[in-house]
Amino acid sequence: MESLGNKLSTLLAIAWLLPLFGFVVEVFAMSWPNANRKSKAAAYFAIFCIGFGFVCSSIAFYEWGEGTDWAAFKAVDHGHSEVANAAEHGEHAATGHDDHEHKAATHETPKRTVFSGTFYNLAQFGNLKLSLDYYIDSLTLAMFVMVTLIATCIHIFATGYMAEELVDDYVDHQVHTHDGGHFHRPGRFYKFFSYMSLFCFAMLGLVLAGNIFQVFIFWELVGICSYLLIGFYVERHSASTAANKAFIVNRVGDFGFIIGLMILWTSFGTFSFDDQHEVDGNVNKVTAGLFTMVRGHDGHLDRSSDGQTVLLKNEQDVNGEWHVRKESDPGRKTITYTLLIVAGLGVFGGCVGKSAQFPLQTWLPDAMEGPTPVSALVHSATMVAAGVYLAGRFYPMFVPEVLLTIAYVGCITAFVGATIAIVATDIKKVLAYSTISQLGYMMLGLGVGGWGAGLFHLVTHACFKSLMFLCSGSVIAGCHHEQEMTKMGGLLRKMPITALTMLVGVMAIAGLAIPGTSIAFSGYHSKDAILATALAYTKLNPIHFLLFLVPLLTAGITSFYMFRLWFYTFLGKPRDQHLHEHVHESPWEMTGPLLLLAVLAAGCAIGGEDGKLFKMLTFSEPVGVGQGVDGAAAHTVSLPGHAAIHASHSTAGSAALLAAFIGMSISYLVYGKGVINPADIKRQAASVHAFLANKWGFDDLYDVMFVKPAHVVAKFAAAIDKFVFDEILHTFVRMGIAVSKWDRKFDEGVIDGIVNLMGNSTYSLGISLRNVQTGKIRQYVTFIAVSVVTLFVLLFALYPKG
Amino acid sequence: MFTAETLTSWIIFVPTIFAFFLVFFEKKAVEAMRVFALAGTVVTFFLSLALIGQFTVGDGGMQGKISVPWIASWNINYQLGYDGISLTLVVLSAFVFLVSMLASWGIEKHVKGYLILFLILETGVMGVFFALDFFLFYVFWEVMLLPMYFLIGVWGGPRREYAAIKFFLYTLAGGVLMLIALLMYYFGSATPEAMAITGHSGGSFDLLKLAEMAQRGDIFSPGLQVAGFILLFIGFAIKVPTFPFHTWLPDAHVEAPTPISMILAGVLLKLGGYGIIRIAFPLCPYGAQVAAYALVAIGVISIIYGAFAALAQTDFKRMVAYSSVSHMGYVLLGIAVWKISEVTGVAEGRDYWLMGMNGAMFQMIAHGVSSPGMFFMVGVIYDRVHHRDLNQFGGLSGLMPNYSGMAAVIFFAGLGLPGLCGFIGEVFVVLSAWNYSKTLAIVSAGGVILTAGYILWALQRVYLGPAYKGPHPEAITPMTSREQAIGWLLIVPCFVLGVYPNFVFNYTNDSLTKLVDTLDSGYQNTPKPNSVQTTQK
Amino acid sequence: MNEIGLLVQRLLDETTKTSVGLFVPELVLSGTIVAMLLCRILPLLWRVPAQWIALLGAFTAFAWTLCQFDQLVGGTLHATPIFTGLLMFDQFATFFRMFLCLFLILTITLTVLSGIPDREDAPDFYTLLLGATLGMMIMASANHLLMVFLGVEMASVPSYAMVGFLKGRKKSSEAALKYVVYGAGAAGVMLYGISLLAGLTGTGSLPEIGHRLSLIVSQGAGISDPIVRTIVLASLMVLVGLAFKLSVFPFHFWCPDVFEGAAAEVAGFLSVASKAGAFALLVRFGLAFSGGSAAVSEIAFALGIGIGVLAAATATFGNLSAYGQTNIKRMLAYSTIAHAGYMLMAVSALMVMKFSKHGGAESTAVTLSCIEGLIYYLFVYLFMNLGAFAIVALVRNQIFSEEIEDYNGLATQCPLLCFGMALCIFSLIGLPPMGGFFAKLVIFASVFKATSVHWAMWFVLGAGAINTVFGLFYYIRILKAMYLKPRPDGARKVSYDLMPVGLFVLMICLPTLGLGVLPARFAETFNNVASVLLTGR
Amino acid sequence: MQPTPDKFLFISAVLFVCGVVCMTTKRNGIGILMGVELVLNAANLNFITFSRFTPLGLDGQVFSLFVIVLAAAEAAVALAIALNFYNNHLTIDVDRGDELHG
Repeated sequence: MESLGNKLSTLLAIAWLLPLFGFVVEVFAMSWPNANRKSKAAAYFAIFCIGFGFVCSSIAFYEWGEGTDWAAFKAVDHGHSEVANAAEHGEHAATGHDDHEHKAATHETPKRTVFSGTFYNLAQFGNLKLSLDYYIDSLTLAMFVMVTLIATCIHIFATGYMAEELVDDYVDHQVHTHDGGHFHRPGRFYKFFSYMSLFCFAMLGLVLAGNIFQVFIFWELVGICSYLLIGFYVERHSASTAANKAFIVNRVGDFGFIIGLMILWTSFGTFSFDDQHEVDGNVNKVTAGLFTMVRGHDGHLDRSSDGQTVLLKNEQDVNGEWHVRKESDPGRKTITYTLLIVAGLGVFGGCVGKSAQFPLQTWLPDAMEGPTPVSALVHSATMVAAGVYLAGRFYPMFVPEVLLTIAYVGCITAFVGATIAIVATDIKKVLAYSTISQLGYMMLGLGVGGWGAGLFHLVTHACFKSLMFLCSGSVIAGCHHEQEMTKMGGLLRKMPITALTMLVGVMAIAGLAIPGTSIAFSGYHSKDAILATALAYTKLNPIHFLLFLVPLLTAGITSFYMFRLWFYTFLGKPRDQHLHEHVHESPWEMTGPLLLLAVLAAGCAIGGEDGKLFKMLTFSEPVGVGQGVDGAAAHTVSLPGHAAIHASHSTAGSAALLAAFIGMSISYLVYGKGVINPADIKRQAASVHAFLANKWGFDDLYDVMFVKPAHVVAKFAAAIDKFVFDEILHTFVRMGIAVSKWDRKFDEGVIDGIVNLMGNSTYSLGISLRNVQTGKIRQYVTFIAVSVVTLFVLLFALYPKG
Repeated sequence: MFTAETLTSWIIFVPTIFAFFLVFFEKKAVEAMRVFALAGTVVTFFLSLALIGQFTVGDGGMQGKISVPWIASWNINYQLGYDGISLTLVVLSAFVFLVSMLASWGIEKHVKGYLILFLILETGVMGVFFALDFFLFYVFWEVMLLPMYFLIGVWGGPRREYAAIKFFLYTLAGGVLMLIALLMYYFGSATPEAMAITGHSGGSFDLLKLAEMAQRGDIFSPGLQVAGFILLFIGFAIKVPTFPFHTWLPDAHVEAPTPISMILAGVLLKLGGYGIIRIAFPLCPYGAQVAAYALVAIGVISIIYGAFAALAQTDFKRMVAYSSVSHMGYVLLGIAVWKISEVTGVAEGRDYWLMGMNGAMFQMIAHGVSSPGMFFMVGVIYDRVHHRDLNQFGGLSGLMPNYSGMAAVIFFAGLGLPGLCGFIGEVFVVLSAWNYSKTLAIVSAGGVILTAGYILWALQRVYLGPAYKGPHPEAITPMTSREQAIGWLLIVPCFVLGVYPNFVFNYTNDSLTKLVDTLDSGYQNTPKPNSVQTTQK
Repeated sequence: MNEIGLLVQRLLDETTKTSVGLFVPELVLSGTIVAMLLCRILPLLWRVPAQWIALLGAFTAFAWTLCQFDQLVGGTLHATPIFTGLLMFDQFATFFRMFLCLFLILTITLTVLSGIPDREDAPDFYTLLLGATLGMMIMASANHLLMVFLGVEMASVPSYAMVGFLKGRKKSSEAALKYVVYGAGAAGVMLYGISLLAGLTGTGSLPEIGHRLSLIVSQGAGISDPIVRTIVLASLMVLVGLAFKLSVFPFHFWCPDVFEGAAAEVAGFLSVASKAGAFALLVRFGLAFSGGSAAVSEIAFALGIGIGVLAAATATFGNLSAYGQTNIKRMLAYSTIAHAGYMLMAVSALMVMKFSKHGGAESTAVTLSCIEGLIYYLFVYLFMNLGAFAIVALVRNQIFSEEIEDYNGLATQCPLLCFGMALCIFSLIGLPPMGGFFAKLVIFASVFKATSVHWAMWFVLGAGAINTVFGLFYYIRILKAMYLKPRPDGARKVSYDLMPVGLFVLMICLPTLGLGVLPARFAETFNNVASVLLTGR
Repeated sequence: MQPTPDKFLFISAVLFVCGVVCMTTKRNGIGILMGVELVLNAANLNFITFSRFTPLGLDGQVFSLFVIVLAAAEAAVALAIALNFYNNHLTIDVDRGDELHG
């Protein structure tokens, strides 16, 4: 039992580090002078790494279940069990890799379900400690299994998709050299898989992270992997630009993240989620983690009488309960409520960047420049969901005001993304906007208090969106890298497996279900959970009614554009006959993963909120979420508890289903049946279309608002150096010339030697001093007499008096 | 023979000994001379490693102290010693010199003179790091100036004269200010109270004793401390360099030959930071505390200003040079986040300050690895195509894949990517800043966006894209094995430091903890001018 | 009659038993002069080269002074006035005599190597050279106003002739004429001042002036008293004569013209030797005011401040005027003006500290360090300035030019000469570890100490510091020309014999380094000299 | 009439000023040297005066003797230099010596 934590951490660490190992091996193999570019060894090795990671994760999951007697699935009242869990956070300790663990004196039962500990210390300054930790709960495990599984599928898919790189001379048809030909380069199969491995490592590290700083570390690493993978076709200017954009926009979000980190670090003195255990001699020292300090055991926020200050619980009594220290205690810690909001918003800022939320969503569509498996893995299933994951992980630190912001940001994102997806014609762009929109959903779910709902949607979305991306990849590969849907059509017969699996994905994201039964696609369950929470939320806070209506509308739109995509691509007549003739179904290594993912997309959420997945996730729900928050007392928004959400289920579910069916029907009428010509609509609403096709003008706006000014400021800064600091002296030289009227030619060599302001002014002075040296001996002699008299007079004028 | 006490002197003078023997080499024996000089740097490097072996971790004080009277009438001693702060920088310097020596194979002009000056420069640098006597420190400080002038001026680029003189002038001006401060402290320590500490009459140049006096607080008046700090700070800030004393740097960097740029960036800039930590702060705690806000602001301005300036450059090397200004801004920021309680004068959030100090130290080390790397990478391509116009590159990743990969890693280290060395320093410093000033902390955090901007943009223009656009495309050949070796030598520490920062903190933390506590008590012990007034009333 | 007889007897005793014995070095030089003139007359001795005779004489004189100095330090000999108090035989004087003899040897060696006087003129030239040295030695030991004038004239008159020694040159004759006219004018003014001073005090003996003055001034005579005014005026006029020799602003006008016109060897001799003598004299004259009443001290104090201001002006003027020069001798002339300024600062600090109202044990220590600094500076200056002029002379023999631009790229052809020049220039700039730095440090330190007495000394110190930077600009131009510029095509080849010439250059230039690295022994000796002069111990 | 020192001193001062003015205004080299002689003799007059009226005594007269000797020596050298100048410039107008300046 005591070693369970170690066992889990070891297993997950293996799963986490294997891809890194893979990366290193592949990089060296790639740099080897005689590397065989036609070998698929790299792919197999990468698959082995991540596949083995999946095995480890699964074993870990199983061990965890066994170790906790499968409590997650048995639990009925989440809120209640959570209290018990939280109490046990304190007991587990594993410092470093040693197997040393500490028996808690009191609680032997119920069994522990959350395990945290430290891999190793990065640095320690006085009482401040920064380390690489792990934090393992059901969410971590679920994410691990999900990420490794999907990544394995995508790796396998990619061996087929990237096979064209298995050549010594790859012709990139999208890049033209200046002599008009196509660009030739060696294939980069190795490179692709090494980057993918690196990404898996970073992503798993992010999930495993036991403190927010560590999250930030891997946050950046996934960012750079994303950069590398988006810019995989480095020759394409659009690709490298998109990669830069992705990274820099993410950095804007990270700017907020860092501010959040600074506040947390300064106010709390720790980054750790969980309490930290330290063995100092025989004394077992426990320091409170972030969550404990803010929420304590019951999820309650302690605020000072005027409500301006949040009191932090960092004193542990003999029972292991955490309390606020007394006012006289020098160790008492507080943080102003405003600062806590700012910290929350800052961290959320990071999530906005990473998860492509409004207003930083613009990078994600551009990121589709990367190879399709990348889009599937990085830009739909895992990395972009990391923002949501973090928001979920960091949930206890968010006060209702922050949650409200999250909800609105998610709401706007969901709507904006969906609307743009309507007019997009590039198959991957549609999916990209759909991803943005769905991520908005998740954020919304978290924001309105549906912790489980948001993360539920994260997992289901990962399954069906990666499926759809892979399908689109299959289509693209089949169509010889044609991505415009306007040139496709009627592919159903040519690529049946792709088409059908895609249909599963489309139905899943649209959230279809058979009314009245429990048979439903995964998307239905998760979306229903979000909408139910939103409904419950608007019931409590009627002023925020948009938070329910907009997502509902968006659900309809989602259904519409997803079916549009499917109809456009797979039904109807081929629009480009030449293309159509060359289309072929993809090989087994591509279709295999499709089938597997299709099963997951359809069924991963079986049972909905009573299903195993949801239970598993909500098992880790932060303390107090289940009860909801009554905001009236604190003059803030209220959050619905489980009971309230449950009450809204049937209403929200039916509404969502209705919206989905409406969307699907319209789509069928317009694109499937062709009752209405979409071109007509486009003409009718030309301005709206232009607006949407222009992505709401965000790119142009940012260009004007930030990019151009930044360059102007940069030029300005450079110009200051060139024209102020250095040029001051040249001005002085010119002045010196004018003043001294020295008509002698200035010696170039001399001017060179005199480089700064002082130099130049003194120089001109020196030059004019030469005037004094006239060379006339009579004047010199006169100077003797004059000087004596002058000195005499001066000496007396300044003679020290007294 | 090699005890901790003598090792310091060996490390200082081994390069000079090698330089001396170089004089007797045949002028034609270029290769032999290079190998011999390389051997000199290698020996120095291993000696510095041996010094690590002698170091007692956990002792924050000076170790391996040696003191031999030099000019007795002035109480000047040949006094050396090292603690964690100097040790790490010495190892870094020895390493950078070694790598730069390897990178010096391309120097064809007057090889003998170059190598001799190069080794003398190393002596000067090591001397500065070990010197515990202010006078000795100053001597070594200026000794570095002479070889550097020639190294830039003789072996530099087209505008080398201008750059060399600018460098000389700035540094000398800083040196003169330092000299005045040196005299102020020498005579300031000639009081009877100070005699209890020095144990002799007359002033003292002993840095440790001067720091002890400053800690006592009643020997150096607040006025002296403020004036002294300003003089010392400007002297060191020129070397760091911080805004607005930085304009010598882009010129010097751009015109210097590649190995010298590497040394400039990797070692010489660190001397400024080291001077602030070793001298400016300990000798004038009061002055430092009074000026803290200005220092932090200057640090932040340097970060932002350097990043903006880098963004606008079209010369590859100049861009890297400005990135140094930006990166070194973090150093100043980290050192200066000394917040005090207005009431008691006690440091508030001392641990955050300690963290800032450590972060600054780490940033120096990290920058000492990454920045030479960047300059080296610029040098590699410059050696081939003989231009540095960012807009005339492109497509190098296809033409020189290994080189591009290495360059990418080094530049990412500069960008502050986790897992690489640049990250730890920057983030630690920034995290420590909030405790001092919220506004400035936020501004400094903004640096991350700009840094990403200029580095990625440069990478895109140089390495990415379909084809090389500039002149001499035929000259683009893969890296030679020597260049690859240098590349690896620089990349490996980037990773090691990035993953295991305790490599540095193990050594610096104790010393910095001691320093922070010393400064803290020094400030508290110094009678404040306004409090004096109130007691008089 | 008997009384007179006794008096004569005592006089003879004193002269023969004491004075002549201590005056041997001067007598040796006189004898050498006679010997050289005899060589001219006697056809038999025509074959004997004059330079060897001169060298022999100089060596003998040097050895003798060295022995005297050693005995003085060792306590076998004691300081005593000689020739009825006309001259002073003490450590201070003996040191300067030794210094001058050493310098004489080096100058003669230089002229032998560069061959400036041809065989025909050699005896004349060395006669003048030895004569001038004799005058300077008398200046150094002068203890009476008569000797002051005599020494100055004896040093000057041969110098006039030496400047005009290049007979066929227009510039040379012009320079000589200017020198003689200016010198004669200055000497006239000085003599007039001496006459007034001697008349008013009723004595010519320097040590008595202070007492006599206080007798006149102490009777409540204030500033408006005509006698006080006359005394100040007279002192000023005496100082004018010295200022002329020191080329202090505004009495420096002769200096650049004369140096440019004269041969480099002569210029080198004038720049060092006559300055050394004049400074010795200035110190003696300044100390003549001591022992008087407070009012006299006040006058001396004011003079000290005045000298300080003049020193600052001189240093600034010299450095700034050097900027635009193209002739290296002329530039070095301005450089000597600037250095006179630095050294004058030491005298100023000496006067200020010596005659301040708040004197004490500490101020004595400072006055010691003033004189120590002055002597040290002169000692270093001997080597660095002679080195620079010697190299100018040696290079002139090869390229027949003294224009800086003709030095372009010289380093490639004669590395040793350029290395020597670089050492001298670094020392002249005052960079550690060169001797020039330590000398400057000692002087600045004493000026710094004097700032506590009068605020004007801050100004002097500031001027000193900033001039160190100013000086860099033009010195570096020489280095730049030699090292950084390419040797133009078709420029004259430079070749020289390594053995005598190279050795000589190293012999002059390496001490500039040695004096910076190991100053302790010298500093102690000089301190000892100073303490005997000031305290009699 | 009892001679008083101030009259002598006055005459000497006049001589001195004349000498200085002569030095500064004469273009002829020989003329300048004559000015120098005036200055030196003004000083001599002072010495003699002080020797007569103050405790300086005989010292003053010795002073003047030395000065006369030195003046002669100086004049000899100066004349030689003037001659040299004439040889090179074919004039002894000191204003023609204008090669060295700046």
